[in-house]
Amino acid sequence: MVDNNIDIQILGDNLSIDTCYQYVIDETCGGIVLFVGTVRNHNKGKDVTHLDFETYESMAIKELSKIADECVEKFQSKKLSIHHRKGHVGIKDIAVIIAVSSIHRKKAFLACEYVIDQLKERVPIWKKEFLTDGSYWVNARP
Amino acid sequence: MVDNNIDIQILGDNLSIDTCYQYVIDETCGGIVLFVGTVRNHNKGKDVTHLDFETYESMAIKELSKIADECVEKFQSKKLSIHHRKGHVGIKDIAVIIAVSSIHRKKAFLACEYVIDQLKERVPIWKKEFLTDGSYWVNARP
Amino acid sequence: MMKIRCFGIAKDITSQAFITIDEQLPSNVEGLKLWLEKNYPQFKSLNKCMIAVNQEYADDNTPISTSDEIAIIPPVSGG
Amino acid sequence: MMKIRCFGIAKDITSQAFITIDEQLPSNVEGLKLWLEKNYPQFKSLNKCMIAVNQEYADDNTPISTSDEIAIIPPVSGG
Repeated sequence: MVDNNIDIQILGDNLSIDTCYQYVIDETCGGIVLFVGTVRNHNKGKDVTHLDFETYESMAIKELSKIADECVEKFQSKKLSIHHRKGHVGIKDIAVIIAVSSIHRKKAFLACEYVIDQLKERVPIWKKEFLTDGSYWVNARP
Repeated sequence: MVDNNIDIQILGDNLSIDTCYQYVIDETCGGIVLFVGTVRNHNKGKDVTHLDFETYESMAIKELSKIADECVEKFQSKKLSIHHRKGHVGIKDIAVIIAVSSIHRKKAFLACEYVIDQLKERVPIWKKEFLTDGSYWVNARP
Repeated sequence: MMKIRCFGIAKDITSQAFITIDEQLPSNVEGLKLWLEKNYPQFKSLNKCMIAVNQEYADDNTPISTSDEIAIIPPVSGG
Repeated sequence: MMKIRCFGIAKDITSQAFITIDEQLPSNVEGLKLWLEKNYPQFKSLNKCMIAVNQEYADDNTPISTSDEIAIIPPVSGG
């Protein structure tokens, strides 16, 4: 979904920081903040070998669009690019990139953090962690 | 200056986001935050054609190293990469990149913002803005 | 026939990407949740699942019908 | 002879990357600031300049000598 200074994608291939950066760059902006989420090799003392992301893609894009619109409203964000991986993701691979440009840098930080916080709270994407001795859906059980 | 998980450079050529990102990536980290400062084409209603950065390079690197150390202490930052341009910088070019990796993303945001705030406050680098009708040192006069 | 999409651990529990309810259709989200817990007791051992109706989070009172796109949303974990 | 590095607008004011003080050397940062304002009155029209001694910001009481690396630091504007 690319519309109205907002670029949202859920992709099966490697994510590119440069692509997100190039999208949000704007001549009137003084500051761009990016968040890059990578796959950790450890979780709660266990070795993680890789991840698998399942997505409810149409709803995820809808929900991310709402979050982006909220940033424009709350933080006057200029442009946003949000790319999230789906499917198999290896250790050290990028799972998510969020790029935000703003006239004032403070609001770029606030918006970027808002997007990742909200994404983890409400966007229908599920992470299955594969360990050396099994796999499980993150957050699913108490 | 590259030492102890801290990479600080003042460079005469184009800065690379990927270089800073690759430096801070760490298998134990879940979050990387980057700030990218670009050159605006307008300032106070005037057209900016380009910038020139003068630096007191040895002291700037020393001061940036202190700021990075403060991040490790205050925010338990894992790795930091801070690259700043010197000399002639064109519109839309990158003036500064700050990349920080942390185990917890909240602290990566705090550290990255701390670095850019402190950099603008105390690192001996001076920006001369060239307009269509003259030039001036930013912040120099009341 | 009401069709329900299953994601993440919900798909593991039902063993299917879609389940269907063929009779005594629930009229709202609350009814659907009760139906799920009755037919798949394992849902009780999960963190709270949400229900999405037409790609929007829906509360217990939201009415549902066979023409809606309905999905079980287990606790999300993107990013 | 005391050598003072000039940056940014300080270099424009003095027209030199280095200025030197040959006699009646100031003994501390405050003395140097007074010397600068006397010899280059334009400094008075600037936002406050700092003095760095051996690449550290120095307050007015910091002693200075000919062996120190001394620099005028106009208001910074990096980033």
